[in-house]
Amino acid sequence: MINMEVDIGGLKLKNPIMTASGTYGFGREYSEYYDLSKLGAVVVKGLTLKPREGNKAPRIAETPAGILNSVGLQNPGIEVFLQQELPFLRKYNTAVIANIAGNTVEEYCQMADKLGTSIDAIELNISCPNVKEGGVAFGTKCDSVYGITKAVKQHCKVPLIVKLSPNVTDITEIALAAEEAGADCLSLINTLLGMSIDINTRRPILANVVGGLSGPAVKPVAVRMVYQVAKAVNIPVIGMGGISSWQDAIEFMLAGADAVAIGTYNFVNPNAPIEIIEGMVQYMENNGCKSLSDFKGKIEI
Amino acid sequence: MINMEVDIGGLKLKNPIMTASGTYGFGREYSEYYDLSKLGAVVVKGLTLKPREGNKAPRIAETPAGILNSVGLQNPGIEVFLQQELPFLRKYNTAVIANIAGNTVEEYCQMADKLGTSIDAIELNISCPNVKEGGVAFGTKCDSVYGITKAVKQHCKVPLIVKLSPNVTDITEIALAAEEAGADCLSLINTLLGMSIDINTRRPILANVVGGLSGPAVKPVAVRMVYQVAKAVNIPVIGMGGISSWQDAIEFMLAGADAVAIGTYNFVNPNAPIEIIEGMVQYMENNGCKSLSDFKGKIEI
Amino acid sequence: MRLVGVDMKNEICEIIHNKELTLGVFEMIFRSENIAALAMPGQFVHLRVNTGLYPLLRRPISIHSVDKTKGTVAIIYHIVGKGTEEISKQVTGVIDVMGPLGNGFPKLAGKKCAVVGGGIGVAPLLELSKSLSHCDAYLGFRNCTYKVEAFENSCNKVYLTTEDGSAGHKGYITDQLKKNITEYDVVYTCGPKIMMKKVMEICQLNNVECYVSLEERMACGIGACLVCACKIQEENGEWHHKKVCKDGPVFNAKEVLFDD
Amino acid sequence: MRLVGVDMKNEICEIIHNKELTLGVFEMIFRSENIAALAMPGQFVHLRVNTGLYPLLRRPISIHSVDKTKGTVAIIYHIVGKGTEEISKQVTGVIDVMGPLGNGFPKLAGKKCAVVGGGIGVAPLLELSKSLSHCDAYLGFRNCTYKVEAFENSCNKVYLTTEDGSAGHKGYITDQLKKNITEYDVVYTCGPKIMMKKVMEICQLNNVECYVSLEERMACGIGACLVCACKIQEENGEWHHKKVCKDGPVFNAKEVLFDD
Ligand SMILES: Cc1cc2nc3c(=O)[nH]c(=O)nc-3n(C[C@H](O)[C@H](O)[C@H](O)COP(=O)(O)OP(=O)(O)OC[C@H]3O[C@@H](n4cnc5c(N)ncnc54)[C@H](O)[C@@H]3O)c2cc1C
Ligand SMILES: Cc1cc2nc3c(=O)[nH]c(=O)nc-3n(C[C@H](O)[C@H](O)[C@H](O)COP(=O)(O)OP(=O)(O)OC[C@H]3O[C@@H](n4cnc5c(N)ncnc54)[C@H](O)[C@@H]3O)c2cc1C
Ligand SMILES: Cc1cc2nc3c(=O)[nH]c(=O)nc-3n(C[C@H](O)[C@H](O)[C@H](O)COP(=O)(O)O)c2cc1C
Ligand SMILES: Cc1cc2nc3c(=O)[nH]c(=O)nc-3n(C[C@H](O)[C@H](O)[C@H](O)COP(=O)(O)O)c2cc1C
Ligand code: FES
Ligand code: FES
Repeated sequence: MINMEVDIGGLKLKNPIMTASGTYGFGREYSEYYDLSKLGAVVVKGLTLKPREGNKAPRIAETPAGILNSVGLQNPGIEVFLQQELPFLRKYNTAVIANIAGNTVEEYCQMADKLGTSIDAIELNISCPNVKEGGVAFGTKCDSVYGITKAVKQHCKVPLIVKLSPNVTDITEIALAAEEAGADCLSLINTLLGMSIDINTRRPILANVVGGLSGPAVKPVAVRMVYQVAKAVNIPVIGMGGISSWQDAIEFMLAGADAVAIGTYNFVNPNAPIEIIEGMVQYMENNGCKSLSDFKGKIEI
Repeated sequence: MINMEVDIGGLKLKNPIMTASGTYGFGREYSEYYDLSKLGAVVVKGLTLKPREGNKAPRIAETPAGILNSVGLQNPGIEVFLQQELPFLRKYNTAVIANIAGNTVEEYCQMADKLGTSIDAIELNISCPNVKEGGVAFGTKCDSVYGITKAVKQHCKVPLIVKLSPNVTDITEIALAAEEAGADCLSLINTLLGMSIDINTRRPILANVVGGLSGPAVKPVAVRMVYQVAKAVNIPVIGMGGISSWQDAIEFMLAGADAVAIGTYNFVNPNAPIEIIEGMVQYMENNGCKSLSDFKGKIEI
Repeated sequence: MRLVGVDMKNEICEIIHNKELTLGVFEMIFRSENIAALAMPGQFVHLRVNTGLYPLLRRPISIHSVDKTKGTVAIIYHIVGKGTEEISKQVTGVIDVMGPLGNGFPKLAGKKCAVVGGGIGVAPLLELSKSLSHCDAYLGFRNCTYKVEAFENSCNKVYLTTEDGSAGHKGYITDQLKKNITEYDVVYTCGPKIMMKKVMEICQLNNVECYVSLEERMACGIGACLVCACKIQEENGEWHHKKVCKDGPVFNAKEVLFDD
Repeated sequence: MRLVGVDMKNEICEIIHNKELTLGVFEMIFRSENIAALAMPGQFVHLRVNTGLYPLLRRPISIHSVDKTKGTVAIIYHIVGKGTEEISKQVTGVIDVMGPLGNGFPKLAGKKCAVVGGGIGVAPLLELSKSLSHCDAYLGFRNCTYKVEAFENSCNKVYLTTEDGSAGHKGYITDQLKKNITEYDVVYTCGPKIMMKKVMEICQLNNVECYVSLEERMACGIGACLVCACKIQEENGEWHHKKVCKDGPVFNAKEVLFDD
């Protein structure tokens, strides 16, 4: 029997496949494609204290093997999430993780309070490149990462996942700061800051000028960072960035990820998470793996 | 008449198309494909004081729309370059730029001394991710960038180009440090640190474990950084990272680059630099541009 | 526990034909009983371009017409870039299709209607015009025209304009609409933004109900990623970003706020 | 001023045929008068995979045989991943080819020679065997065999082994070579690293000259990028990294240092 269970900092998932924040709304749309109960976890769209309209369109540009987005945290606010979206997700037998973003440390703490134990874990988004205040600024300096993690941890009644920005000189330094401040788990990578220009109009394609790069193009950067971080810390790591197949998922887990999230590729193949779960089961069977620990972090150097 | 001349910090090029260091050897190989005199400049493989054998093979991995390399500065050393390679390049009517890398600030200065005025410019490689000592470490902190630039500048008898690493939190900070220390020009981006794992062997594909990501995949990151840096500094900027067509070259120049370099794409299309020059001439004709300044930096926000 | 029907999927559909109608404009017919059975005029399909990772994203294309008995779907598309160019090269084999997606045009019983299409914007209007009891068509093209005959079969009257005068009246289709606007209760429009703005203006001035089909760059196509934002005004005057893919692509003109 | 002849280019070559020889092994013939005229046994071509950006790099494939009068070139390749799979799908049209590249096998006049090929490694040896006055062939396969007849036509004697015994002797080709090694002055080999190591060992023990064709992952294929490093020992015992693409792919076995 194959056991795909994994513990990500106190939260047990039935399997290590999650969906990445912002690529999966609140699950409703993909629930029409497959049973969400098959997923290890759903990470919902980044939430803010108040509703946000996000940035102007166009919010998306295509780049070689990737996309740039500048949604800018459009969301209905945490209250609406709790009242109108969470109950829907709760009908499924899957973990629900709230991704939260604030303008100030206090806002993050308030959101943690409001979420209480109604969700299964909180993912701290301190790395969104698409908002002016807060966002990425929080995530790129060790002391601010330490500060915000420590503060939110005190308000957080469920496992706290800190999501790391790849737009930093030394990702391990940031990871260690988050761990030291009490993070139960780390997730990475958020998007790389990028830009694309339409040479005919001579304007940036994104109305917001810059945006976050995701998709297969970023995978080698993500795998490297997951490898570095998993070696450096003693808490679980959720890997993401360009995963499009079960082979990619295995690659991240060999690099040291305990679980993985599928983001951009949902747009290409709405069934991607399910096909990746199935492929991973097959891989485990073919390789005589009984549990994830039989290959997790088992890269041979 | 179209004038494609450009001045990159005191060095005048007949056109803004150069070849990126490490992708073009010392020009011999591509000289069999076209007349090197057509190029604005040739930037030679990274040189070190002593000959270097570089890293073990495999030194290359393919990733979505990109490649990872870990050549590790294999080169015959600066003496052999001056004696055996430079004379060959000097037969062509194109600027020759020496890319240099050292283990210590002193080594960089010694190399600048040895090069003297025999080359047209020096490109300071303080951002190579493939060597243990020096390399990327020099390039990721403002004070060390400032220090090394300042020191080498005193030994440098030709324009000094500082090549920036993209593996940093804030590229403008580094760019400003280089400018303040006396750099005549900046070039960016070098490769992004990445990694790729063979899930069958469970080993990294590169013998060196990690390598530098280049090619179309990195273009949006490169365009963003060129845009940020060109806005921040008052010295010329050479843009590179994923250029595969004249459209890409124009995109970098709209973002603010004064000149551009072609790297990885030489491997795919050995005539890429020539086709890009031709495409750019055509673009300028079609758009009534008389000189590069008619579109350089002319992105409309 | 599963409370929502899991019935949507992306289908791998056989391509029946894929041919150039006129310079750069193609018609593709593919087999999908599911889409043919469910599609409403104004909905779209989301097509995967089969060349791998670039372009990565699917391409949204309106459903032009369906043949429920044969179980086939027709689309018309214009080659404007990499994605549509690649799609035009797939003359045989299969194509990966999500759909039908979005909300179609509301059909208002017993009203006098006009459909106003500009260029490729005529595509979603044909099936609509067939389903309306009283409908005129206003078709505006730059130079090449296509599908005019099909509208002639399904509409009372067809007004045709080309910018160069090579067919129909020379000029803009909105000038034709303006002349006759008082004859209609409802106008449905799809085409370039500038044309739709004009149509909306004409309808507003004459108190004619108007529905527009918006376009925006998309990723998921189903409402999950929020990249396809458009500004929609509520009754109370406030605006919100809505999703072209899921809340639209068809909106009541009086709600739509165009930037610039 | 231009001192070096600018005569190399990548050519867009017409594909004449591209067919499966046996499970997963294909033969492609394309037209290139230039390559057919210049190619030496052991050289390779560098093929662009025409699906865009992934895989991005060209693929090095040995020249199997050329027909100088027809101006055509044949290659044999094994599908091992994305690149070779895509190449196998291009049954008509054109392919972008650089070549001939690298240094071929040195032909030593009047010597008694053997070519030793393992699997797809037989590809570059056929043309070589044709050009040698006295040559035996040792061909080792896992199970499927191919091109054996062609070697029978060009060689004195052909030794054949398969690992499963389905054709020729059961076992490894190196065991056959070992028995007869003293008959030869020169051995040329291409195949899996483990086989070539064994061949090198046998030759060394018996003081037989040996040339090996190395494989390494490549980017430029012409000597500019330095990714295709192999360890080559100099006369003085020092080793240096040389380029498989430009300094090789054929090296004298006594210079080659294999890691691990
Ligand atoms: C609901 C809807 C229905 C549509 N119906 C049709 C139709 O029936 N026939 C038709 O020819 N076209 C239709 N379009 C437009 C069509 O989707 C684009 O022309 C197409 O995506 C362009 O892709 P490309 O790769 O060829 O162009 P590129 O310019 O290479 O595309 C670059 C990016 O821009 C996006 N994009 C470019 N133009 C548009 C556009 N006008 N609208 C939305 N995204 C765009 C692409 O999806 C892609 O992400 C429709 C668009 C929408 C949103
Ligand atoms: C000089 C030379 C001559 C060759 N001649 C032939 C031949 O005649 N027939 C034949 O079938 N194969 C030959 N090969 C091997 C062939 O190049 C690889 O099998 C092919 O590149 C694999 O590409 P892929 O995309 O199918 O595999 P993938 O595994 O997807 O390739 C991934 C990467 O690894 C590289 N790679 C994988 N295997 C090899 C290998 N064995 N050698 C070098 N690079 C590799 C690829 O080029 C690519 O960069 C030769 C290699 C060299 C260096
Ligand atoms: C359209 C879009 C919206 C996103 N929104 C969020 C968000 O709200 N919060 C967040 O933490 N990450 C967000 N992300 C980042 C993803 O969760 C993920 O970290 C990133 O896309 C890398 O994974 P991928 O390459 O699989 O997409 C978003 C990504 C995309 C493409
Ligand atoms: C094989 C290879 C070797 C390289 N060697 C060097 C080097 O020696 N010195 C250097 O400054 N940059 C080196 N680079 C980086 C390139 O000069 C360039 O900055 C980078 O590849 C981005 O451009 P591209 O995407 O067009 O390749 C190397 C890149 C590649 C692919
Ligand atoms: S395209 Fe994803 S929400 Fe509309
Ligand atoms: S492949 Fe570039 S040097 Fe050999």
